Amino acid sequence: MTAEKPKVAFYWCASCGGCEETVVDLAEAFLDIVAAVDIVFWPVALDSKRKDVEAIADGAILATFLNGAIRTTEQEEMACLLRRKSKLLLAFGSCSHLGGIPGLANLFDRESILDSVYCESPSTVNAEGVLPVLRHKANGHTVELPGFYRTVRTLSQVVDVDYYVPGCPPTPRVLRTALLTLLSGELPPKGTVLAPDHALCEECPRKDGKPENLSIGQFKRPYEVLIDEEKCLLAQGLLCMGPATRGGCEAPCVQGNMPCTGCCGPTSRVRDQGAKILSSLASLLESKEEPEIDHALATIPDPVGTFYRYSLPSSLLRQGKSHSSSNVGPAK
Amino acid sequence: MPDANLNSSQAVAYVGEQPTFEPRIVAFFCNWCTYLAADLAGTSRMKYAPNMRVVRVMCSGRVDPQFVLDAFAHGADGVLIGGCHPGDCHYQEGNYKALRRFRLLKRMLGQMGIEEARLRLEWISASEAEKFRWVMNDMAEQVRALGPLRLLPAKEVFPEEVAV
Amino acid sequence: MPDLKEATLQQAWQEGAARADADYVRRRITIDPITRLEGHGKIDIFLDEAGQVERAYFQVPELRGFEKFVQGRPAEDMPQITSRICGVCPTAHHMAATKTLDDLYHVDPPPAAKIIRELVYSAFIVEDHALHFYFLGGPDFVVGPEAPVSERNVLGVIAKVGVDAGKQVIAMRRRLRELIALAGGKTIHPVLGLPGGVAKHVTAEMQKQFQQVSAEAVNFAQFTLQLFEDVVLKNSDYLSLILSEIYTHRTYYMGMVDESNHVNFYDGSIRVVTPEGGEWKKFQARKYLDIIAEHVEPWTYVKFCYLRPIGWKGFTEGAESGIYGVAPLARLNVAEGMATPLAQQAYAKLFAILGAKPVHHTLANHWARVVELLYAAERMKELADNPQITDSIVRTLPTEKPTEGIGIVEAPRGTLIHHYSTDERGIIEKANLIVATQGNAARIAMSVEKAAKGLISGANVPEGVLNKVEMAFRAYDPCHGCATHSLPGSMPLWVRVRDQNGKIVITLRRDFNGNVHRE
Amino acid sequence: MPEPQDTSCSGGIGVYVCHCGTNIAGTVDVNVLTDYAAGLPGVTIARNYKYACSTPGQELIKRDIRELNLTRVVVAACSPCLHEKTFRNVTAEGGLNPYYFHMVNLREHASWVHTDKKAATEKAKDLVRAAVRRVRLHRPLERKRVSIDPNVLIVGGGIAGIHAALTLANAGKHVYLVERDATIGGHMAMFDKTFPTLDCAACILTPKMTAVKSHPNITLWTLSEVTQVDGYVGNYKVTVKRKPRYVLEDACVGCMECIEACVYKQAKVPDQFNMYLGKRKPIYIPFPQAVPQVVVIDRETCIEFKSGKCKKTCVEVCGDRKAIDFQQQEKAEIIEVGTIILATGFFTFNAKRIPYYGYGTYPSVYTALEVERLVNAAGPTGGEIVLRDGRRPKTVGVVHCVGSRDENTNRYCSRVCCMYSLKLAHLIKEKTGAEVFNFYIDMRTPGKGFEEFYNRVAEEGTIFIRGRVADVYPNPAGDGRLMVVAEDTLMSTVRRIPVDMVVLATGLEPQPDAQEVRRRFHLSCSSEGFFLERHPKLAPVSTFTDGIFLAGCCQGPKDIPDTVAQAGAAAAEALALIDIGYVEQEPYTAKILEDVCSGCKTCIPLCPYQAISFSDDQKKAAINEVLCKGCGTCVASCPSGSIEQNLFEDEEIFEEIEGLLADA
Repeated sequence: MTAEKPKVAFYWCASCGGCEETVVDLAEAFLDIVAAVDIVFWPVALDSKRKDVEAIADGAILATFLNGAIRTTEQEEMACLLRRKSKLLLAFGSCSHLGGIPGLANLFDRESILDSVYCESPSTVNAEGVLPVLRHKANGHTVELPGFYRTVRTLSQVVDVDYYVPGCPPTPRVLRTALLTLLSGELPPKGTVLAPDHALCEECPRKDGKPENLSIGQFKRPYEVLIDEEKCLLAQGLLCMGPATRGGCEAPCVQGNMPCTGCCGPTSRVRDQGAKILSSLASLLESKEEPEIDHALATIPDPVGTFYRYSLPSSLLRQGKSHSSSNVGPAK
Repeated sequence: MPDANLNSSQAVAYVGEQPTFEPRIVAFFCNWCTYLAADLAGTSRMKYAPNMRVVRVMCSGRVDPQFVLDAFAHGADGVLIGGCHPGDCHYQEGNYKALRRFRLLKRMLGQMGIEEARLRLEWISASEAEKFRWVMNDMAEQVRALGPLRLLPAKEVFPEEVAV
Repeated sequence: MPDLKEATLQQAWQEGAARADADYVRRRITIDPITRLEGHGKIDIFLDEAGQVERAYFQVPELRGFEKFVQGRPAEDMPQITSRICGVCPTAHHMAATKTLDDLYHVDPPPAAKIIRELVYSAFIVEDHALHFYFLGGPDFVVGPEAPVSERNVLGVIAKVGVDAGKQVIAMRRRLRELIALAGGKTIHPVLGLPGGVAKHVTAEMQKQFQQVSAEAVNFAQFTLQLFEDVVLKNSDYLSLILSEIYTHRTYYMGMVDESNHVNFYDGSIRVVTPEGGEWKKFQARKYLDIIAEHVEPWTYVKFCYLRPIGWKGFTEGAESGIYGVAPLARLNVAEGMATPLAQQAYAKLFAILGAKPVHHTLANHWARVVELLYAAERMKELADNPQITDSIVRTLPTEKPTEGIGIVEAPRGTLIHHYSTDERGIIEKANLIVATQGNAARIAMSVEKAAKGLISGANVPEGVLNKVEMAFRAYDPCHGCATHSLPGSMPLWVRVRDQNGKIVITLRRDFNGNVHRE
Repeated sequence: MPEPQDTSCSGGIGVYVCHCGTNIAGTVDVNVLTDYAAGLPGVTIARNYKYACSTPGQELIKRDIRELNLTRVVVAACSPCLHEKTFRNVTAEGGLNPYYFHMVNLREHASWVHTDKKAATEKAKDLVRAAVRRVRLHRPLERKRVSIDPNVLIVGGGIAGIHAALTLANAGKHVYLVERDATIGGHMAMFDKTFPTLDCAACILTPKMTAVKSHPNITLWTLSEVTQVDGYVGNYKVTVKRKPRYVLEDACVGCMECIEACVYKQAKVPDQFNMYLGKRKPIYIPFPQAVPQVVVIDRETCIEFKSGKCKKTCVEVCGDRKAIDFQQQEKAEIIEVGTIILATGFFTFNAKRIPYYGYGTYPSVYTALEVERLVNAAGPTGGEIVLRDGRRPKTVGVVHCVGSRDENTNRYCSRVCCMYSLKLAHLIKEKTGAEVFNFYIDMRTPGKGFEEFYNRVAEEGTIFIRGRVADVYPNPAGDGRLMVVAEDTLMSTVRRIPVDMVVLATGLEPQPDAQEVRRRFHLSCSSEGFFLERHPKLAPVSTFTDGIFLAGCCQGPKDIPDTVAQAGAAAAEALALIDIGYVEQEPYTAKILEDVCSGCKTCIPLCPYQAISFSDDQKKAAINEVLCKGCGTCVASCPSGSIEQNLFEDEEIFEEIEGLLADA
């Protein structure tokens, strides 16, 4: 079987499809890849009948690039199947790597999500409060929908993952390097994130301009100030996730004159990206008095949404406490 | 005295039908002030609630917010950070860094629905054994009243369906 | 892909295999998936006693709940957060959100900022329409509807139009996307949008690039239009296919137009025409709630849009039903012309050949899409040539307290509406999102049923049915990622036909190689 | 991804649970704990022993290391502050790196503070489990040697500072003695006699004072204060502010003609040294035996300073010695020393804080220190005990425990008051033959010859009344005397005794600026506000800051013999460091992981010791290991986790946390 071209699959779960676009954005390189490998799954030509997937021999696929987080029973099923069919399973992009922006849904419980979408929305007319159901029975027929789990999970929280390709979406360059790494045969240790292991500042075009005595009075929100196109964004008081975010993307957001929002996740030495940026930024505050400190910190309007923009499901706490089943009350 | 009628530091001990909950609290104490206050409380034979488990660091400035979250994630119902009073830091300013991180961390945990009283920062100098004892008891009591911090288990019980 | 040595590959293979086998032993226990696995989009068709199609369901099985989890986020983050609704049309969401922020903060962007935004947006329309025409929908026509599915893809197109032309197509798309990145930081999920302007100004060098790319885009658009006319219009089979009743729905249409009722993607007012083509309503973004409503069905996660004043009458056509259509054909139907010369000619030609206006033939969307592609390219050029574009002032700083904002753009797949309300710090309290494909959701559902009813009769299910049904979908270029603010649903390639007892009498599906199986 | 050299062990951990007699075993079930530890993954042997720190205990551990090839050692005993070093050495002597060890604090943190045995044992299990999980990650570390600058700084020129200075100077070390006042001598110089031997304070103190002045190894700076302390043990950099005396020390010969010649014919300025009972001139010498023997000008009262129009008779008379310099400016000296001894002394309790004793209201109420000056032959009255109104007292009441053993002021006992009250009683009786009443709560005379002295004074006829004085008010009889009211707890009657003079035995308090001083020297204070020693028994003159020692009353009230003894001890501690020439520093320093540091510069401003710099060629941060004191702040703040702290690595702490909670 080593004679044939290695089989590669791309599949998506709870994602936006941006990762798929990245594959297309390989552009000319895409043709090279088509030449080098045999793409057995491709979202625009996908049959996901369990039988067909099972028909493939276990481990017959060299590598599956799975993007998207896991939110429904169906996604979990596909993840499990593809895991079994693939020698290497790669979490491709922020959603499967870290949970991604949709992972912010872990701050809310499932019921309130369904409510806001199907009931509270001002344009929705739904007096009876109809909600999508798992099994819908109508004059004799039953139509089924996949189950909607309480929380968003990363791929590795559902199945065993070999490698991670970071980014929202990964840049074509990162994807290409990842593919080359796999095909080169020199496979890095399992669990490796296929990108450089330093923070973004290393490759930031504004690195040299960053002062050595940075001290933060208060933070500015991007809409409040005119943003200098040369100066370090943190030095301008803008909350940039760069120092706590893995590099490799070549800082496109900073080149667009906006702060890094952290899509590539933490380095291998950090367990919780949000905690780390929190620690570094808070430490750099000027004020020493509690009221002043709070005043300065109030200029970060949304700590969770900012520090965990992409990584809440993979963070140490994974979700807000609102999910807790009823607590045992105080004893007495 | 809160520790008088405790019979275990297990997460939940059953007394007849009535479940009594004993919180697990992880504490990070700086080596120069709060850890010494704890020692002094010991040499003074003060009695206090046995819920606290101490991790010793050189300075409260060493307390990485990751440690706090890791403790919560692994079943701590409360976390206490103990450092030197402002101006007294053995390393000059470490405690200010701890304070700043603490203020932001507390706010962030609030956003995630975790109650105020579960994370606490106390300045306890080497001589304040009495304050130390009070804090141990007070925090144990407050967290006990809050009940267990039931973060959702990492893996849900499957299959689970959309509740309608 | 260079240095792909058989030896190293083999090594990779074996190492991978070794690890997989080791892990597999452990894994097997935990991963035995539950059955009920239907892929991203699925159709259930139910037959009555007579064996005729009684009901067909098209389902979108996913939901992410953006409306909820954006609550508590700073409004200025919305352009970047909501672009994650869809990575196929992130720029559409980005722009809609950005315009919503203008409204929210009551700021008017400086001229340069408006130009940059619309330029980026037009570039996006060109590349997205190109993506659809060459990669998704076009192959049906270019390669031929009866051709094996395995050939009906971009590679097939390349084979048909020649490798050079094919490379051109790919190159063009790449350069357009590079342009977006140049102005917006990233192509997928750009970062330029801020209330009252854009993050980065355009330098003289950048302008040169923009001008060059736009010029090429215009040629490319003309080339594409030519390709369409050569392959499709010169082929009577295709024409009759387009005009066939199966793909025809008489509904209202909605789209954005400028002051002179010409198609506009970035700004203007929303116009709705009746199935007969007369103007039914013309309204500003802020009035959308008076006109548009969403309907919930328990068997799918997608919501169905309809015209509120007319009401939800079920999946039915005609002036009495509130169902309307969006996207290219709809936009051409609601407009009275195109704002650029070449596009205007193409526009006239389309209606001339297809006869009456509005055109109700779903498949005509492909043609309309090419006309729009040409317009967007021409518009790009106008904007790139505008000397004001290099003005360094690209921001108007908000001074007023934010309250409520509504922003509308025409996404490639239809009218896209963002609506936020915030507290005085600009923190989102409520967000409502009505997304392009929802506008067509009802029409799509009807197309399924119509196609099914037209093509299926009892056990007699011709194999072409899948491609034909599928073509109906492709024409809409539906993006269920948008539709459910969830992942983009792929084409339903999985059809089950059930008798009145719900028992499956036949299953049709396509395997990886595109061969159709009946079970 | 950098693979740190993996030293973590999979097994071979030895756990030793100490009974500490019954201190631990009495509350924690050491057998249950030992069995539990034995079952933990990686543990090869778990034992408990009566006293782990005893020689056999230590030998036991060393033998196990050798015979069972242990790779890591955990000792669950007392506080690491007490025995961590001990067991690290044991680990090293057993043949392992000393840092392959972790200590669990069962005694101070569990057995002594909990009553519930089960809970205490559970807690002990958690702590041991955490230690076992942590210790396996420990890496081999080496202590760093820091050389010791042989110069010593002594702050405070009282008897403590003087004695320490002479001890060190005689040992050939150079000493900087810094005194705030114009002369050294401190409180002792104000005393007349010293208890219990009644030898004259001046006679025993002044020789030492002059010795200080003349000693080649002592640099004496009076009118000087330490304003800043940088550096660390062995290498302190100290800034000393030297206030102007307006008289050049080297030029002045101490003839004091200038004082005579001062335009003020009479001494008009209340004299602080005499507790303001006497007067001095604007140019003066604090007291005849002052060291240095150099006059000083008080710019507050000197006419030249006030008006600039003085005839400057003092300058005239000084003539070509030109010792007087009105232009003299304050200046800052920076000195480098290896060790520091703090001997900043005490502050006498302000009797006005207890209004009902009438100090400051009734002229005949005196503090003990005032009386010390009155009875002193060199004092304002030439040793005559006369009241402010000139009367000689016939009856005197001595009130003990003023500002001591009192809920409202100080709870602690000032230790010396009983004895000096007895001394004053004796002296007053001796000089005036007056009838003396001593009002006391408890008579505390622990010390060589103290009890005997008490008996002697009692035999001399001093009347002792056991009772805290409740009130002092003018005698209603209107004879100008004061009524002292106390409940005699022996006779359980309220006694009202009219006296001519009331002497308040004021207690000893920390210096008012003790807090600033301790911060300046990075010390802690005990709850009373005296400087905190490292260990009350085992390290009574050391502090938690290496190389800084305590002597005398700044550490707590004590009498002269104890003060001198402590000063000697402090000097010896300093000598010990100086003679070995170096200290070994704990290796808890932080290090940058160069290959992954992104050069974000976050850490640089956070270091209180400027130990982190940015290397412009590397574009990465770099830590100067010598300057790093190992607080770990930069480690916790590094946003990409690219700084590690020895023995407090993230992973080690994570293991400890998760170990604590493992059975939650």
